[in-house]
Amino acid sequence: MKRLVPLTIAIVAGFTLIIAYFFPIAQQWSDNVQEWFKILAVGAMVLGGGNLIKLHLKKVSAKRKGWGYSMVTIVCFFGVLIVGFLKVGTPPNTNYPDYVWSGYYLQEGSGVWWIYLHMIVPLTSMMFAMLAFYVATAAFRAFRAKNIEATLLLVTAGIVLLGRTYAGVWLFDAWLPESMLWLRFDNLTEWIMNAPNTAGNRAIMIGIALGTVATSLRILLGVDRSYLGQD
Amino acid sequence: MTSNLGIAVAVSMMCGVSALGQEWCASHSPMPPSNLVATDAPDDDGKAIELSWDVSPSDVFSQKYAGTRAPDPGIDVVNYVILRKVEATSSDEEVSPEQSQWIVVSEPSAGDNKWTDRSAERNWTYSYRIMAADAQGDQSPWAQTAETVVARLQIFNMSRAWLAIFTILFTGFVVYFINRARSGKKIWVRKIAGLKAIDEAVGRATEMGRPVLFVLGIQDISEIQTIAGLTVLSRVARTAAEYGAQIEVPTCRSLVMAAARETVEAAYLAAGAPDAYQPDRIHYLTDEQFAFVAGVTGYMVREEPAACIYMGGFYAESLILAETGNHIGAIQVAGTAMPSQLPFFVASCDYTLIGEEFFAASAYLSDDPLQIGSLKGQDWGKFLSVYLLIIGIFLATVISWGNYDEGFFVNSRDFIKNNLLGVEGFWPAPGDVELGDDS
Amino acid sequence: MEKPQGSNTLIWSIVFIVGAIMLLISLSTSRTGQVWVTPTHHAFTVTSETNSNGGAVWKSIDPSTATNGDITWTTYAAVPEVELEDKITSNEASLSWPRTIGLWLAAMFTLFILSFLVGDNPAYKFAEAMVVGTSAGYVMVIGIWDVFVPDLLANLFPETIKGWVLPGLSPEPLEGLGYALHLVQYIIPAILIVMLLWNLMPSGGWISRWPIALFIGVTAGFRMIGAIEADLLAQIRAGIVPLWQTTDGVFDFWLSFKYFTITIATLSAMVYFFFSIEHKGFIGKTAKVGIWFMMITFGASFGYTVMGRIALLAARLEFLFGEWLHFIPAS
Amino acid sequence: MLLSVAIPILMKVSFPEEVSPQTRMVFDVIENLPDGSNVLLSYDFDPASEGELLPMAQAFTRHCCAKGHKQYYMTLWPLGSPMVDKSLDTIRSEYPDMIYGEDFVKFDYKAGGEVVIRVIGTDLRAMFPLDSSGVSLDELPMTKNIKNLQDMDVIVNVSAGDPGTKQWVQFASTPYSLTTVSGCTGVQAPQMYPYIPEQLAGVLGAIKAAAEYEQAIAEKYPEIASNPSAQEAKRRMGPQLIAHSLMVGLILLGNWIFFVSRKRGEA
Repeated sequence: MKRLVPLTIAIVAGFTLIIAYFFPIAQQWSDNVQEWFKILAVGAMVLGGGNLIKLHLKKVSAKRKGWGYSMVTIVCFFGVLIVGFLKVGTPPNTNYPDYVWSGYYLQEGSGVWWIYLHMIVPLTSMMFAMLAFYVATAAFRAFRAKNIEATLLLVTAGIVLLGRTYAGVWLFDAWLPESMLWLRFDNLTEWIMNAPNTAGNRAIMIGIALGTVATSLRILLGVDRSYLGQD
Repeated sequence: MTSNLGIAVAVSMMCGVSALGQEWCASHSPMPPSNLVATDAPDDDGKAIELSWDVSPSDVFSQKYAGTRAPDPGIDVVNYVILRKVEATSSDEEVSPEQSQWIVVSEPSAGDNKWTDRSAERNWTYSYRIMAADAQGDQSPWAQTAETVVARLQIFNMSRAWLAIFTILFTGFVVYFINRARSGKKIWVRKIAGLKAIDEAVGRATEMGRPVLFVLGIQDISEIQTIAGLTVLSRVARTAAEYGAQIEVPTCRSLVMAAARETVEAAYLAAGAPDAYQPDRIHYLTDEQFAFVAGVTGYMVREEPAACIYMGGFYAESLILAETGNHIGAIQVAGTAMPSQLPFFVASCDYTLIGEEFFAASAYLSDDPLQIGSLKGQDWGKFLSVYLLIIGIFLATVISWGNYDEGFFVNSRDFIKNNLLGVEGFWPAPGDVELGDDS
Repeated sequence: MEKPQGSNTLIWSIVFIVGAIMLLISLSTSRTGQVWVTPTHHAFTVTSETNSNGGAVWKSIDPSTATNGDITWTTYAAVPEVELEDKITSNEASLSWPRTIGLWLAAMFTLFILSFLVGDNPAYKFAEAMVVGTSAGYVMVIGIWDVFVPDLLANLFPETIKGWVLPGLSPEPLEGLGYALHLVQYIIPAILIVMLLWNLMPSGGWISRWPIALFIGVTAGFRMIGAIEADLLAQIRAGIVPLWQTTDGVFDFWLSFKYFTITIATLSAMVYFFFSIEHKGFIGKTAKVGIWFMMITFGASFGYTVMGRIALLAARLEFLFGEWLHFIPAS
Repeated sequence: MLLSVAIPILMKVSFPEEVSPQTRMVFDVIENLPDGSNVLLSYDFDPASEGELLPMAQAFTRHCCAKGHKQYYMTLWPLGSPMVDKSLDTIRSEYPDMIYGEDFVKFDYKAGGEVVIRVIGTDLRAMFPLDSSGVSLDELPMTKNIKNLQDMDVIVNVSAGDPGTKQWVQFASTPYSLTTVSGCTGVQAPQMYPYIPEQLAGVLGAIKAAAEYEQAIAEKYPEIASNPSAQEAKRRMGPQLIAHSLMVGLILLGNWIFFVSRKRGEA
C-alpha cells in the first residue's frame, strides 16, 4: 500500500500531463500543477529549515566541536526570519499609505534590504568569485598534453583564452598578411565557437533529450521506483 | 515580426507635394489601414482571434511610402487602435447593450500589421475595426472586418501532431525493449568506465574509515536530473550499507532532502542494515547556491570524505566542489546533463558521466534487465535521429547544389523541417504561403 | 593552493601588512568606508473621496505641512560619490551609521571568504555559518512574501489579504461552480503541504511520499515532452543545413567546410553515445572522433568561461577598492 | 591571480574593442525594432554574477531607452529584483523623461522558473495581477492592453543559469516564435549557440560581448558614449587580458613541468 498508491499517483499524473499537452482544452493543466509545485516548495522549506535548525541545536546542546559556529547559524536564521516576516523598517507603499503592511520588503533602507546588501551579497558573490582561482588551479593541474584528447582540450582552451581578449588580436596584427587574417585568435575563437562547439553541444543535447525521455519512461512505466522508499 | 522593419526613410517628398499627401495633410489625420482580416486562432482552446491588416500608407514603415517622403509628425501613424464588438454570445441570450458597444482592445504601435486578441470568449462571435492615430491623437477613418468571426475550440492541437507521433515512437522503442528484456532476452550494453569507479570509491572510503559525500546538484525535485541522481544515490547508498561506509548527503532543496531520505532508507533496508541508517546525515543546508557551496566545501575540508560523488544538475559550483575535492585528495566521480559544467568536471574529476551517460547510469547500476532494456530503446531513438539528420542534410545539400527553387527535393525538405520537426501540422497545407513573409 | 604551508603564511602576512597600510592611508585621506544619505520625506493626508473599494483616498502632500492625523515617514537614499562633497557642504547629506557599519561588515565578509584560499580558518568558518543561516532565512522570507501570500493565501482568503498586505489586489468576482473550482485549485496545494509536513509527526510519515510521488510523476511527463520538442526535434531541425554553401551564387569552400565540420562532429559525437553497439572497427573510430570533438567543445567552453570568473573577481575587488576604500571611483 | 586582476583595476587599464558579428546581431535586433516597441527584459541573475552581467543588462536598458521602447522588467531569480532596480535607477537618472507605468514597468520576482514563463505565455495577469509597486496592471497605461507574452516584440533575457535563457527558449521563443535575444555568462554562452538563429536571435557572452555591445551603442549614440558608467564592461576588459595571459602562462608552465618530469622519468 505504502508504495502502490504513490506509484499510481506518479504514473497517472505523468501520463495525464503528456496527453494534456496535445489538447488545447487541457493546456492549462500543467500550469496548474506547476503552480502547486512552487507553493509546495515554499511549504517544504518548513521541513528543510526546521531540519537545519534541529541539527545545529543538537550540536550546540551537545557542545560538539564547532558548536559556537552553529550558534551563529541559528541566530542569523531567526534574525532574518523575524526581520523579514515583520517587514522591519519597511515604509508602506506610496500608493496605499494607510496600509502599514503594503510596503515592499526589499525596498532600499528596509531591514531585509540591509541584510541582503551587506551580508548575503558580499558572502555569496565572493564565494562565486573564488572561481577565478579555481579555474587557474584546475587549468594548471589538468591541462597536460598526456594524450590526444587532453591535448585537444588544452590547445582549444588556450586559443579561446587568448582569442577572447585583445591579446588575440595584438599577437598577430603586426605580422599576419591580410589573406591569413582568419588565423588571428579572435577569428579562430569565433570559428571554434560556431562550428565544433555548436556541433558538440548539439550532440550532447540530443543525447540528453533522449536520456531524459528514457529516464522519464522508466519512472512512468514503474520500472524505476527507487524514489518510493520501502513498504 | 514584420518584414519591413528598419526601412530607412529618405528625405524626398514633403507633406503637401503629392496629391495624396496633400489631401490627408489638409484633414490633419493619417490615412486608414486596410484589409482587416480576423480569423479564429488555430490549435487553441477557443479564446483567441488573429487579426491582420495592411499598414496605413501614412505609416513610415509602409512600403508604399518608403523612401518617398520625410517623416511628418503631423500625419505619421504613431499607433493603431483596434476596437471590438460582440455580435453573439455562446448561449441563446441576447447580447446586452453594454456588450454590443465598440470597445478598444489594443493599441499596437506603428509598423505592426498583426495582433492576436486573447481576451475572446469561447464560441462568441465578434467584429473588429481598426484605425490609425497620429501623435496629436487625430484618428483616421476606420476599416472593418468583412465578416464576423467566431472563437472556436480545437479538439486536437494539430501543430503538435508529429510531436505526438514521435513521442509514441520513442515510447514504443523503450517499451518494446523492456518487454523483450522481460521475456528473458539478454541485451548487450557497453561498459561505462565511471560506473565501476563508484564502487571502488565507496570501497576505499570504507577502508579509510571516512565518509562518502554525495551531492545531488542544486536543482529541485522538479528537474529530471535530480531524479536521475536519486536513482544513482539509491545504488550508492546500498553499496555503502553493504560495506558499512557512512554516506553524507547535503541538499540544496527541502523536497530533495525528503525524497533522498526515502531513497536512502529503502536502500539500507534492502541491504539488510536498517539500523545503520542515519537520517540526520541527509540534511538541508540552504536554497542559496553559493551559501550551499560554502557549507559543503566547509564540510569537505573538515571531514575529508574519501569519495565525492556529484550526480545531478550543477551550475558554477561544480568547479568549487571538484577543486576542493581534489585538494583533500578524494576520489571523485561526477555525472551531469548540464553541458556548461561538463568541462569542469572533466578537468577535475577522476571520472565524469557525460550527459546521456549520466541518465544511462541509473539503468546500468540497477542491474535490472528491464532497465537495461530501456537503454536499447534509447539507442533506437538515436538511430532515428541520425537518419532524420542525414536525410535532411542530404536533401538540403542537393537543393543548394542544384539551385532548386521547387520540386520534389524542396517539398521533401520543407516537409521534414516544417511538418515533421516543426509546428506546421501533419501535412503541408495546399498552396501554403511561406511563414514570416508579410509583404 | 598547491604551495607549501610556509610560503603561504609568508604571502598571507605580506597581503595583510600591505592591506593594513593601504587602509591607514585611505582612512587618513578620504571618506573611506563612509556612506552618506539624503532624506526624502513622505506625507499623506486623508481626503473625503472614496476609491472603488470603498476605502478613503489618501493624497500626497507637502511634508512640511503635515499635521497630526497624517501619515508620514522618511526614506533615505545613498549619495553618489560625485555629488558627495557638495551635499555635505550644503548640509543636505548625513552620515548613515547603519549603512556605514553594513559596508564595513560587507568588506570584512568578503575578506573572510577570500581567506579560504589559505585553508580553513575561523574567519571562514564564521562566514560560512553566517551565510548558511542568513540565506536559509532569506529564501524563506522571499517564499512567504512572494509566493505563499500572493499565490496561495490571496486566492484562498482574498479579502483578508487585500486588507492586510496587498491592497491593490482585485480578485475576480466568481460564483457558483467557477468559485468552487477556483477554491479547489488552491486547496489542493494546501493539502499537499499538510501531507508533506506530516513527516514531522511521529507516525504516518509515509503519507509525505504522496506529494513527492505526484511531482516526480509530473516532472517525468512534463520534461519528457519538453525534451522531445525543444531539444530533440528542434536540434535535429537546426542541424539540417546544406553542405554545399554558396556566397553570391559562387561555391564558398570555407563556409561549406564549416558546415561539413559541424555535421561530422554532430554525427560522430552522437555515435559515441550508442550504448548497445560495441565501439570497435568503424564505429569505434567514429566514436573516437566524436570524443575528440567533445574535448574541443569542452576546451572551448572552459576557455570561454574564464572571462566570466575573472569578471566576478574584478567586481569584488572593485567593491573593495571603490565603494569601501575609495581608491578608484565607485561604480 | 589576485594581483593580475587587482593591479589593472587600480591602474584603470583598458584596451580597444571591435564589435563582433555575434554582438552586431543582438544590437540589430533592438536597433531595428520600430521605436516604442514592447520589449520584455528578464534579468535572471543575482548579485553573485552581477560583475559579469550587470554591465550587459545596463547596456540593454540604455539601448532600449535610446530607442524609446516600452520596457517590461521581470526576474525569475529570487535575488534578481535588486538587479532590475539598478537598471530602473539608470533610467530614472539618465532618462528623466521616461515615466514609470508608461515607458517602463517592473514585475516582482515570482518563484517557479519556467512555470512563470509558461503562465505568462498565455496570461500575464495570472502571474502578475499587480506590478512591483502593487498597482493593478489595468491601471497602468502600458500594461492595460497587454494580455500575455505574445504581445511582446522582443524578449531580452540576461541570465546566469537556471531558470534562464534555456527556459525562455523552450517555453517562450520556441512555442510562440518570439524573437529572443540573450545575454549570458561565459559558461552558458557556448550552450546557446545551437539555438541560433532560429530559437535565439543572438547571444552576448560574458563581459567581452558586453564591452562590444557598449561599443556598438556608443558608435550609434554618441551621447551615451560620453557617459563613463556606460563603459563599465570596457573597463573590466583590462584585468581580463592580464588574467587570461596569466592562465595561458600557467598552462604552459604546467605542461613544461609535465614534460620535464616525464623525460627524467624515462632517463
